[in-house]
Amino acid sequence: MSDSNNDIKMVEAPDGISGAGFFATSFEKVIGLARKHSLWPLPFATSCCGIEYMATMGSNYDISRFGSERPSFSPRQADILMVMGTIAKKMGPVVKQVYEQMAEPRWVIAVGACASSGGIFDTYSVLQGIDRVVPVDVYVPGCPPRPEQILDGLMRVQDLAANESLRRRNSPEYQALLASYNIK
Amino acid sequence: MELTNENVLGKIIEKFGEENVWDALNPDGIMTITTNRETILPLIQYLYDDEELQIRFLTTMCGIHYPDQKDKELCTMYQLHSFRHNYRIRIKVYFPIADPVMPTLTNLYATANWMEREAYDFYGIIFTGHPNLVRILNIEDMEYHPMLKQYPLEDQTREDKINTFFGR
Amino acid sequence: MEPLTNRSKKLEKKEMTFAERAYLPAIAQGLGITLKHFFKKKATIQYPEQTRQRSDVWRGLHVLKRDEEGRERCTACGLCAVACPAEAITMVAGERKAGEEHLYREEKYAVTYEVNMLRCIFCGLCEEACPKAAIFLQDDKIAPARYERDEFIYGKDRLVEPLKTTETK
Amino acid sequence: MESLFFFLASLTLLCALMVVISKNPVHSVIFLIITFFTISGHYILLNAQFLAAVNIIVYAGAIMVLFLFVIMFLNQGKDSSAEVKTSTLSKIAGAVAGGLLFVVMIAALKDATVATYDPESFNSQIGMVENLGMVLFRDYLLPFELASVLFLTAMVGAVMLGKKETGETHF
Amino acid sequence: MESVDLIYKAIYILVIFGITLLIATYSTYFERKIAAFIQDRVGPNRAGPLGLLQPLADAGKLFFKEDFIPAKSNKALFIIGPGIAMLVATMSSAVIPFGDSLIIGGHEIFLQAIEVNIGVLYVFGVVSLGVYGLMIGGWASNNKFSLLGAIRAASQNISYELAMGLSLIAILMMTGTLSLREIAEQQQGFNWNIWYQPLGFIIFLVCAFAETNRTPFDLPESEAELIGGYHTEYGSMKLGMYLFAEYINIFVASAVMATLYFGAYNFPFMENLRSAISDPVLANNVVTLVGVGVMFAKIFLFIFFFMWVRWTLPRFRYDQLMKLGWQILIPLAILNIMLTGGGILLKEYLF
Amino acid sequence: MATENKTVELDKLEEFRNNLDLKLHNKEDQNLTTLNLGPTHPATHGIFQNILQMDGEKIVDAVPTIGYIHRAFEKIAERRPFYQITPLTDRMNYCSSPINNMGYHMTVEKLLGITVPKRAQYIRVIMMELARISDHLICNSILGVDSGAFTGFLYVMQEREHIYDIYEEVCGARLTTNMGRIGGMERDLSPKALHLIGEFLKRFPKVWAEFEKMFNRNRIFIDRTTDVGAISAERALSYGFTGPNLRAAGVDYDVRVMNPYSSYEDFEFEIPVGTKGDTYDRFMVRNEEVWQSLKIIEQAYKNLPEGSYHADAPHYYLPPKQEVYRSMEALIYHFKIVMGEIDAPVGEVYHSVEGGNGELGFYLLSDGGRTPYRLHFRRPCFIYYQAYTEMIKGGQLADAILTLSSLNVIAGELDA
Repeated sequence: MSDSNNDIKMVEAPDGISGAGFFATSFEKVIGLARKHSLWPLPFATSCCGIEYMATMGSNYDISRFGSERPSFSPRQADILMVMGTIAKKMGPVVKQVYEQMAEPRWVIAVGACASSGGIFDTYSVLQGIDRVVPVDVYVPGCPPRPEQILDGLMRVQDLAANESLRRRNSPEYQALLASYNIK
Repeated sequence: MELTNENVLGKIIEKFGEENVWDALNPDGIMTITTNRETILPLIQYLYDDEELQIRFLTTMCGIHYPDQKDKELCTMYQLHSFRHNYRIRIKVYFPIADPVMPTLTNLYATANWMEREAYDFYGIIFTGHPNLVRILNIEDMEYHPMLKQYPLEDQTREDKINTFFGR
Repeated sequence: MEPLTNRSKKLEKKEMTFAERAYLPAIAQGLGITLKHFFKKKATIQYPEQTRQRSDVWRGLHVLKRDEEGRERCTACGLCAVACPAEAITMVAGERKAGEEHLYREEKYAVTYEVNMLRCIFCGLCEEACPKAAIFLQDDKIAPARYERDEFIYGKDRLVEPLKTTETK
Repeated sequence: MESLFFFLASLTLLCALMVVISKNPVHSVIFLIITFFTISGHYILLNAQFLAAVNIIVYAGAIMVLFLFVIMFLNQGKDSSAEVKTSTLSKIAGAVAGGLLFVVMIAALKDATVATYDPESFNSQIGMVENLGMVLFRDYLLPFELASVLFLTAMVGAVMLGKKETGETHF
Repeated sequence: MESVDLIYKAIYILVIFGITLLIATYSTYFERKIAAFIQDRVGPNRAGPLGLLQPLADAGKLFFKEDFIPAKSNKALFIIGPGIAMLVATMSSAVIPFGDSLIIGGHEIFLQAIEVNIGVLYVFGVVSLGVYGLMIGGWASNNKFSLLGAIRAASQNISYELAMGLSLIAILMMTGTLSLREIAEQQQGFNWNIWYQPLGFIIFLVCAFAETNRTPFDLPESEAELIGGYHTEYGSMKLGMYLFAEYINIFVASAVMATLYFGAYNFPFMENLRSAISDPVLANNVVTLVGVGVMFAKIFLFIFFFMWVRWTLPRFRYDQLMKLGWQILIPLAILNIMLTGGGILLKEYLF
Repeated sequence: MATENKTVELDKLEEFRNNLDLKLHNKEDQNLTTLNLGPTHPATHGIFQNILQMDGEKIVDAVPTIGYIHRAFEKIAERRPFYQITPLTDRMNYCSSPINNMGYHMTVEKLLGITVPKRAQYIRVIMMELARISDHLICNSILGVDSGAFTGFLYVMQEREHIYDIYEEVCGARLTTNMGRIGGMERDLSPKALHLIGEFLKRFPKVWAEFEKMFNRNRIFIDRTTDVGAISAERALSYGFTGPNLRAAGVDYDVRVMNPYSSYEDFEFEIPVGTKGDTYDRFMVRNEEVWQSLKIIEQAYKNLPEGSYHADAPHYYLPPKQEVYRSMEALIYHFKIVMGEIDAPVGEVYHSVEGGNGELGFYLLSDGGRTPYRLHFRRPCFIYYQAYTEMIKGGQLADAILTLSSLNVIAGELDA
């Protein structure tokens, strides 16, 4: 759904009353399901957590079971930005740029203590959590998290994706969220 | 020749004189000598060239900050290694923070390039003759040299910690 | 350079034989290996339906232990907070009042005890520092992923071990 | 059939014109490719399927790829949107040259007659590979072989030119 | 041509088109499954039973992903690129004989969308156009990685087309025809061309890998070097079309290889089967249908081989790839032509 | 001082990046293109940027930028008691954290004058060699991934999981192990851990042989790596190379042999050396080192001495928990150690271990306080990564990527 119908203000019909509404909701559900099972990650691995992501990709955990084994190093093709590892202040703008380059719908997982909050690196050079530069949907604690936890995080995003309304990305709340991060 | 601290020190003093090399210590089995800015380059060059010593590997190099030592606030430490004799030596140079200038080693050791940039980045030590003395790890327009003791470690924007509690 | 030690072992490099130059044997061998794996038993553990065995000393989610009588062990000495390299633990100590002996084992107890799970690096130093065997990193639980930052401040409500049912009656 | 021919012919002319007109060299190449396609269409209309296929394989499939390749290579560092400045004089010169060419073509074609085909002697298989082969290797064997020698020479020349660069070649 | 035939043909074309798309879609699934199995994993298994809905989920997601056109790109060409790739890929399956003729109600229907007597050339020509999709897309993205990918794609395809064409010539010399149907018919029973042209087949196989940009020749999109190569800037369904085109190309390449070298729809003892059934119409239809099955089995085997190789081998470097193409494969192909020519002459001389 | 406002700072950063781009664009030659390899390029496993100037596919020049995950280890170390620095060392070379942990512990032990019992030393050797294996596993299999063969990587990753199982049994974590304590190990090897090590020794050789079969004699791979990113022994020494990268160039320098620590003198092993210092040599040296490490583990495992797993150093090594609950003296020591109140002696120490990537040195300067006065890490990655520019010049883009992965640059260690 591109931004073609951005300007048109639509009044949402109550779901399930009219046929179209019913159609729209079930359609939304189908697309949600599709998205849920096809979340292509952009592994933004900077340090230790990246190594655990390798383990998640590996045979023992196998992220492909969730349909997410195609790592898209190009942000255009990715659905989730998995920020794994310390993000130094020098790196902050890069994260933001990558996020900006991603196409909607996009989700962000902050994997590990460093990406979520800076972890033990409460220092002058480390960004204290990537939620200072991009909006984060799911936080995964751990330093580094076990692959199980990374998969947990992925499943949380799956839940988000499955239940997300198709219009959410055009909603004023979402625009406001992006604006608060200075993302056009 | 088996290298021992004594005969290496003897050779060095013979070459450079007592006035340029002093404070020979042995804190951990590695001889530590102190020298001055003028002697450091010739000294390292001599250690490299001398056929007996063959100290030809720069193991590491770093800056140290002593805020309380008047006119000797900054120090650079060079640690060299002779693979042939498996002999290590540590050389220190102290100088005032008001005049943080050191000669560069890059002409002798290629590896000194980044080490010196790191020392510059952390302590603001200026290595004259360095081909590209810019910050290496931090952002280029950072306004201070973070490893100097007076600057805080913590990120000043962090909000979720109560500093007073067990504050370090 | 002549060898520095007598232990060096020069890796000899064989020239490629004609067969090797023709690519095919190595390719066939590689294909053989991969095909062998095609029919091998799969190594995957299908999390979340199956979970992998963790060792008994695994450093997972924290828990504040109670003693045999169901009293909290923590005495709010603060060692864990000091030992924490990530500065993730915050606690406020309080005096035990009369009549609370069945709740707290020591005379001092932690009024609030918070672990910031996003900061925590699960290094286990707090567990090691605790002189009262109060805080433990469990091996059977791991910190789950969540949506909001606030949900990661684990207060006492989530840290303290629930009372065993046999003791509540 | 006739309408198809006119459609193809006009498309050919239009695309050929666009090749000359477009500012972006990549667009030119793409229009040229379309031109080749329409010409292949003409071949098919003439029942020369082999020629059509070869035209596509050789020209559209190989030569134009090379063209595009070279243009992309040359273009990469630079801003492609930069306008090419042409002086008035060169415009006039171009118009004159083009006009002359046009005149020559009219002069050449004005007496040409459109050949009609004779259903009696028409052979629908004339454009097929077998017939083409027969013609090439029987009637025109010498020219064919000479042409191949020419190609060989050209190839050797190209290799020599490529080798001239000192050091290893790459891209 | 009668109208009934036309209708049958139309239905057939639709069916083939559908099958092509279906196979391409499920190729993605099988690729993931095969990769997983080779790597001791289980692969996608959460979207539907055994993960069978995985390709649909991917398609659904790609369709509803934001359609992104980079600001600095050449908009028109950026859109045309994947279109060409897809169009060309689907076009090429038109001349493949998937089976012999079926006789339905007295009409004999050949299981081939269009019969042209230059079928081989048609396939060859169409395949040679496939590179435009990649080139135009890569160029229009205005991204250096894409451009490098496009350039690599172009030079690789041109180089390997030559060797491919030369290896084809040997088989054309043998069969004496350009029609795929005739080539297929000549390989009656177990009389497959592979027994006469093993070298040619290997050359053709290598070139097919190169033409479809599969490992070890996946330089145009090599992930480790060029991120995604020509499709770095593509997202949503336009990316989907590129991926799709790649899988269709694999399908077509497999089909062509099966037709040229592995006897197409022919299978051993087909005459025995034909004579075992008394009713000639029924016999013909049964043999044809079995033949179709055999053809698809061969195609699937080749597709599996493509994937198997992809998950086994490292890729070439650019100059090595060129070297392999120009200095090894082309001379080999020429040698093969000479050998074939010699063989044909010898055969004529002896018999 | 650090700026207070985060947005201002980030804006500044963006400006910085733009400036960087500008600088490069100015450098742009007519026929050269600049290509930005990193900081998020898939082949830069970790974060560092290389701006390449390319002539077609050939690399003419490269400008490396590092510091994208600079975390100020050395500064943190000045503010933390000795025992809290171990978690930092975990995160330096995260592919082989136990080596870092134990290297640091040995440094502090040297400063404090603690002798560690033989058993603890042998356990350390086992752990360090396991770590080396896992480090080399990642490096060599990633080299495979970057050359396009993904499968070998996943085969050996399964084996790495088994190494992680052993870690888990020994210390309770998989990657950032925080293994061992100043004065020995945290706990003795449990029977299960010993069993796992035995299993590993039995199973791993087969897996590794299979991996070698897939790559070592495969012409595609040999062609891709031979003469790629070669560096001569002299240049390598001048650039401060150590470890496998130096050994690939033909210098048999190994800290384990030159300055044995933790009882390495007890073990029989060889130092594999290459000849040309190219990518293939580095690959082969690492391959062979894995075999040597296996040999060492086997010896240590067979001859594991009885005894205590930690030194008898009540001032520095935490007393057993049971005693803390019971005895007052132990409790006092416990408090003092945890609070970091036990002052270290004044002095300076340099200790180095053979890390996954070379000589991993710790220069520790103590002024007698509760924290190190200065702790400098000699990070092999940082030291040799600067040679990368020289190594890739004149090669192709694909070569640059393979060279990078064969150098095994670990961003955490690079930037510290």
